[in-house]
Amino acid sequence: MKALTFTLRETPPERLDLSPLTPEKLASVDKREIGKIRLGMSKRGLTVSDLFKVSGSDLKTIVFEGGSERFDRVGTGLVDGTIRVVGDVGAQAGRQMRAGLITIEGNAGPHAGSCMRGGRLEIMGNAGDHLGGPLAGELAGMNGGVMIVRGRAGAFAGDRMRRGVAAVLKGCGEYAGGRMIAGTLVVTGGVGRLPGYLMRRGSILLDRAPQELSPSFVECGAPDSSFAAVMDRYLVADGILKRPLLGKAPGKFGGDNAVFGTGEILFRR
Amino acid sequence: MQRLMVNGVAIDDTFAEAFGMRATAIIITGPNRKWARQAAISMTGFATSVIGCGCEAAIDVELPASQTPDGRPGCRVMIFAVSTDELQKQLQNRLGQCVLTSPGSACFADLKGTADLKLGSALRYFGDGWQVSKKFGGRHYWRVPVMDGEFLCEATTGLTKEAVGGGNLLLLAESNAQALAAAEAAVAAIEKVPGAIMPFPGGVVRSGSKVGGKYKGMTASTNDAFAPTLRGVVKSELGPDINAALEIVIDGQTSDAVAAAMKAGLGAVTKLGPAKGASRISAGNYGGKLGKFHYHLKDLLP
Amino acid sequence: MAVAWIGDRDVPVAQAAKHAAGLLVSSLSPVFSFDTDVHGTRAAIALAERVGAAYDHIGGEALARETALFTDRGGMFIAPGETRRRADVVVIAGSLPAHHHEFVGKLASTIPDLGGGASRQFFLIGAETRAAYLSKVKPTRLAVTGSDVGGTLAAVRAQCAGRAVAEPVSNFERFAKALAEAKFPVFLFCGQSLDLPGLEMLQGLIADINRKSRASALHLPASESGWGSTLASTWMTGFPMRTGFGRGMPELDSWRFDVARMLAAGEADLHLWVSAKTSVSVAKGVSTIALTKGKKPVAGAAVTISIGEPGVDRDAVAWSSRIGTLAAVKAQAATDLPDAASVLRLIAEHLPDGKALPC
Amino acid sequence: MLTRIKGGEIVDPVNGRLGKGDLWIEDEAIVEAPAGRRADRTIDATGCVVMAGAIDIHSHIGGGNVNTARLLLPEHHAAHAQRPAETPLSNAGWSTFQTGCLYAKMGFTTVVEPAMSPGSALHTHLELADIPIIDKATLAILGNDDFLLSMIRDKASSQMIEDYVAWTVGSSRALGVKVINAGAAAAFKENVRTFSLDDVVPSYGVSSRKIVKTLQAAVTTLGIPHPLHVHCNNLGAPGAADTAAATIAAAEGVPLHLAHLQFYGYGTEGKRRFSSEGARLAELVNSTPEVTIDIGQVMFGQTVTISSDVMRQFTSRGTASPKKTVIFDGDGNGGGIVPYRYRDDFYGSVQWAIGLELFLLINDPWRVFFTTDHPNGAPFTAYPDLFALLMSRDARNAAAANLSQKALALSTLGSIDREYTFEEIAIMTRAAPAKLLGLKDRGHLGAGALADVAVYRKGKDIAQMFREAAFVIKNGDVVVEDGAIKNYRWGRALRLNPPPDKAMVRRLEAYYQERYGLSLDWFDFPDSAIRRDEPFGEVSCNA
Repeated sequence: MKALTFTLRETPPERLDLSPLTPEKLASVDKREIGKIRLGMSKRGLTVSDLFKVSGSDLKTIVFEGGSERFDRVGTGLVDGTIRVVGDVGAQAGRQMRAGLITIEGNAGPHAGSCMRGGRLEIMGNAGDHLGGPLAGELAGMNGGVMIVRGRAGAFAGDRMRRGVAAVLKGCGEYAGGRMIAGTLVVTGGVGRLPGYLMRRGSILLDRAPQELSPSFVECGAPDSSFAAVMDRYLVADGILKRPLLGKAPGKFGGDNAVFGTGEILFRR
Repeated sequence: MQRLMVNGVAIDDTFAEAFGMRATAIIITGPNRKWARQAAISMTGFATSVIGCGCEAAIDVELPASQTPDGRPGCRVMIFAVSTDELQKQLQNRLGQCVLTSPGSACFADLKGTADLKLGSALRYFGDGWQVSKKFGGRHYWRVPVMDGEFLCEATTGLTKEAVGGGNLLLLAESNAQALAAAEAAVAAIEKVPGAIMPFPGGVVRSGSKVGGKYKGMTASTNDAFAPTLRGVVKSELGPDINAALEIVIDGQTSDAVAAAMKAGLGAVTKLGPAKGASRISAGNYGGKLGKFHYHLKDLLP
Repeated sequence: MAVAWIGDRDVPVAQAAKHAAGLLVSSLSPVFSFDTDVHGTRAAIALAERVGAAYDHIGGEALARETALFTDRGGMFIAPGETRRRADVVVIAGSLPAHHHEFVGKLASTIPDLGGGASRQFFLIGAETRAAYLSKVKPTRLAVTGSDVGGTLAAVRAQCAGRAVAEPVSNFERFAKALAEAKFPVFLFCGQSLDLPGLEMLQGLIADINRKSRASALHLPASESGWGSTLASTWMTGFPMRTGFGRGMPELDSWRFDVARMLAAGEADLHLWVSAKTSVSVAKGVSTIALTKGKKPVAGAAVTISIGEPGVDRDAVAWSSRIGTLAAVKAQAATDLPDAASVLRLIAEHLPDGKALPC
Repeated sequence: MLTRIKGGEIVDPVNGRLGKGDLWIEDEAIVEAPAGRRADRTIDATGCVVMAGAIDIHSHIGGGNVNTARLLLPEHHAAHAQRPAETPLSNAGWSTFQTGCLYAKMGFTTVVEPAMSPGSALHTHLELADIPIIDKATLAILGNDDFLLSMIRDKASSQMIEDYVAWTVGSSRALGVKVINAGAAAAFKENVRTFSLDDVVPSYGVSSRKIVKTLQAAVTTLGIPHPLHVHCNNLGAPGAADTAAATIAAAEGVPLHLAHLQFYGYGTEGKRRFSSEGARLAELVNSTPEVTIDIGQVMFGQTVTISSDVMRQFTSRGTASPKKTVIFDGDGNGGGIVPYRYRDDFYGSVQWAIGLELFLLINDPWRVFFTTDHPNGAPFTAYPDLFALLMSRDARNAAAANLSQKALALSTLGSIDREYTFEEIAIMTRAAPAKLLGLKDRGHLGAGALADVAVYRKGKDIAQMFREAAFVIKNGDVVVEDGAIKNYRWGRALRLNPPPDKAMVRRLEAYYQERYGLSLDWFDFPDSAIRRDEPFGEVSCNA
């Protein structure tokens, strides 16, 4: 069976909510009805057939040929199968996904991987602010799974993260790992100001020493670390990084001492 | 009793009788081979027999740096006990007293089993609130701060109920020196078998036992039928040319591992031949009534 | 005097309203931004529902941060009256916009009369703070070398909890002593100079203090009209500002319905602007309906209707930081300029179903 | 317009009318069957029960703290299912607009917001004015405010205290007076963490009991129809039954209303030192005729607790679920918002059982009122299920079977057979609330009464019957038909309007100028600030 493919006709004139186009949501939709699903989020309310040419029928493999920064909520709540976007996406890609694989070949907007619980989200380009972060009112962000941004991420990467591994390969903005509850945020290429601000637990792993740290983080020595060795091997083996990240004896800042001081920023010395 | 002859070594037509056990395996690594081994040896010390030690344990194989999870030299250690609870207790105590304490050590699970035994999950409280839980790549670790950095320990390891304890070989020789040479040859061969350990000192036991004894409370007492100094006064298993007998006891992750180990031992001892080593090989059993696993020597010959 | 225009042409208000209604109906993605009183807000939100619009406060960034403190964390807050009567230690976290200086100045010239505090000490958190309006009370500055207000707040909180910091807070001993002796310390804050992490850090510090003694925070909003609109929006739709009705039901999304972003990204085709205080700059390719106080049409706007300023031209209901709640405000110099709510209702009457707004 | 509601089973205990018959309405009022006239409109009520519109005496539907709760929990509104728009803003989850629609669908036509801080009366009334269809009313909170505590401390005359209470009720447009954990909010500001009936507020030397008695006397003397509405001390604490018992005893022959008594029904027996004192409190209420109570029934699920009992809310912030709270030290009371999820575990089961014990063991339906203390025990949308529990022993037993049996063993609920009749339901939710609040124009179906009528289609499923009324009529308008809103209209806020004493106004003006640097005008507002036609309806005080 050929992948269920949505080929974008032209740049969408409004923001789209693509959350209905996941394997499990489409499983209960009659194939002839797919074209009638409303995606547009303004009054215009464009439908699938207004926007896409649909081909293929393998629900477990969904492909968007062509993307846009107006593609919001791609792969929301995915529990199985794969979704690939050949292009950019907007906000909340992979939000609350539980399993499966989402690949974004272009850039992603804010809140990519918001509250994801499992599976793998891979963004080949850049991601916006609040990578993995919760929406208004929610108390925990990324809660499991693996998220990889091969480009840059904006501010608040890993906001309120609770579990899982998020990796940003070309650096990110301020407050990386802010309000972290637990989990692991990997950043190569540098972080902006005040990483780990208000983090309760969790690990921020860096390929270099952070620049602007909150004074509530304190230096904590650099003994040999088996953890660093195991993590380095995992990151390479899982195809997240090409080279080991931390090395044999990474440096450590402990914090945020404004909270409990049980989080850490580890970095290659 | 009929005997087969292999390279001049008489093989009794008998069998080793063994029992089902609970077992687990972990990998202990250290900053170098010496300290990886030291932690493993300490952990498996005083673990010769469940009768007096609560468990039976030993290094299974040594692992080069390239084969361990953290890229440092390590040892695969196996530990056997008669119940899950006892196994957990022994694992926890030994890990806490011998591995946590050993410089630069780390500890990883190395068995996928039907149930989990706590490793780091039991020791984490040593961290007094500063311990760190990490989950990635499908595995869960605890990191406990210690004086030389952190003790990294996987949260749990697997338990197998398919393990077998009590595989054995009895090596009978004309002299003590020949018996010992045969035993060493057997141990060297069996050490190479994955999934099988020999819990006694150096892999060898000289105080083979029988069930019960004349004194109240003794669950086991000396195996008088194989004791050369009693040859004249008890119903002995020993012929006139035998002056020393040594036993190799084998615990295996599976029944196949026990058989493979015994086969390797038999091969090494028969290859050594009666002039340098054992002139006869037997095995211990209880008439087949107690243990579910029977390893007939004749089936395991090289 | 002309008060309504279609393009540059002055027309009767009803005609302008009818034209505006037509534009709203044909718009596929209308956005509203406003800076008005509670009744203007109510009418604007009711109209937004009818035409499927998204709405935001004008310059709503600081307001969004203050809102996020409430949606994401909550906290401990105190009324301004209680602050005046009880606060024996006043801590200003970050800087405060000028419209709060008078109130804080009053705090500086009075002492507590409830709770047993005998005097009032002032502290400033953040090295950048220059509080000329407090010069009389000689505030003590709490700062950390090389850190901004966010870093300083973190260090203050860590030190208060007895935990280590990389760089100590200046005058901390004095602050610790003041806190230990205080009956009721109050921290004044505003979303204009603190970002969300800073606002959360401050609330964390207050929560820590309240384990053993009392303290609270006085919210001095970046925009009083913005906070009033937030309250009205919340009771009307269940959500604060930056809510949209594009799909019929209200949806809150502080990123998606950031109206300035929507205009910049070309997501809106119509902009309804409501403010008697400031004038709109018309975005390219967006038809603009300007409800603003002026004698001339707004350049580039499709429709301009002149409205009275709440509390100046017209009686109004507005949030007041003086009392920490909504207040009825009498017009200072009443004029016959219509208020925003009346004009919005007039526009609604020209929508196809012709029904009156529920507000 | 003349309307005939035809062939329904009329339940009107006030007028002794029980049984099949017609009800006639002309314009806004109920009328005697007019001889020789034909109805302009006939509503077929065959197979239906016809009652007066229901009145909720204690439901937190609007005002500062309620709105703060909305603000704190946007993720809960977002979880509301998408619904097509029917009436303006009625699909906005937990909004003022939806509140009015949901109440109306259940046949409720008057609801009292019981905790209005007088200082934020304008905000409260603005919210209430945006609650469509139903009539509303508020109770003004007193008892933690410096002005009153100072007067009590300084032994001010009872006349002066009455003038102050009258001014507060009048300027805040309230229908009555509530006191919440009297003195505790003031004490909490001085770092006191627990507060009981005979504890004393620091700086004032005034006990909680003294505050309650002072306000009770003032309310009675002023002829405010609704007795002082008391939220007792120690809410939610194991052993609080003793506090409630002491407060009941403190009524001393003068009317007193105790709010959400369930939250005080906790004993200290059993391994967990948490048990039901429901039977004991019910007995006390039965033997104290001057006391009325409402329940504050707990139903299971997610809710948010909203209370001006700031000390109690501060104490319970550790149990918040989700873990976020707002604690507000206001002028006078302030309040606290603590989200909470009632689980069907041991504690939740005990609470559930206590509420039902109180409902079923208090004999006189004229003195026990139907509330969940919305949203504190459960949202008011749980009412239909609660009606089913009261009217059907089988429904109770079925529900109890899923709960903690250990918990239920510590209550008497299992041994109670009582089932409420329609007549008792009509008393508890219509006739008695109207009497309690002094609303002579409603709560019954006699000629001259306001045409607030609820028509329910009888069926086996009691909850369904009360969830979606067949018809609801408000002021003569059909507002609900088959559970759907048919007609949008604006109710009023019912208020008392005692004339302000001039000396008291001068005294207050001086007080606000001196202590707050503000004129008294800041704390008052003209009716026109509400921007509705006739936002208020006046209710008279007792002579």
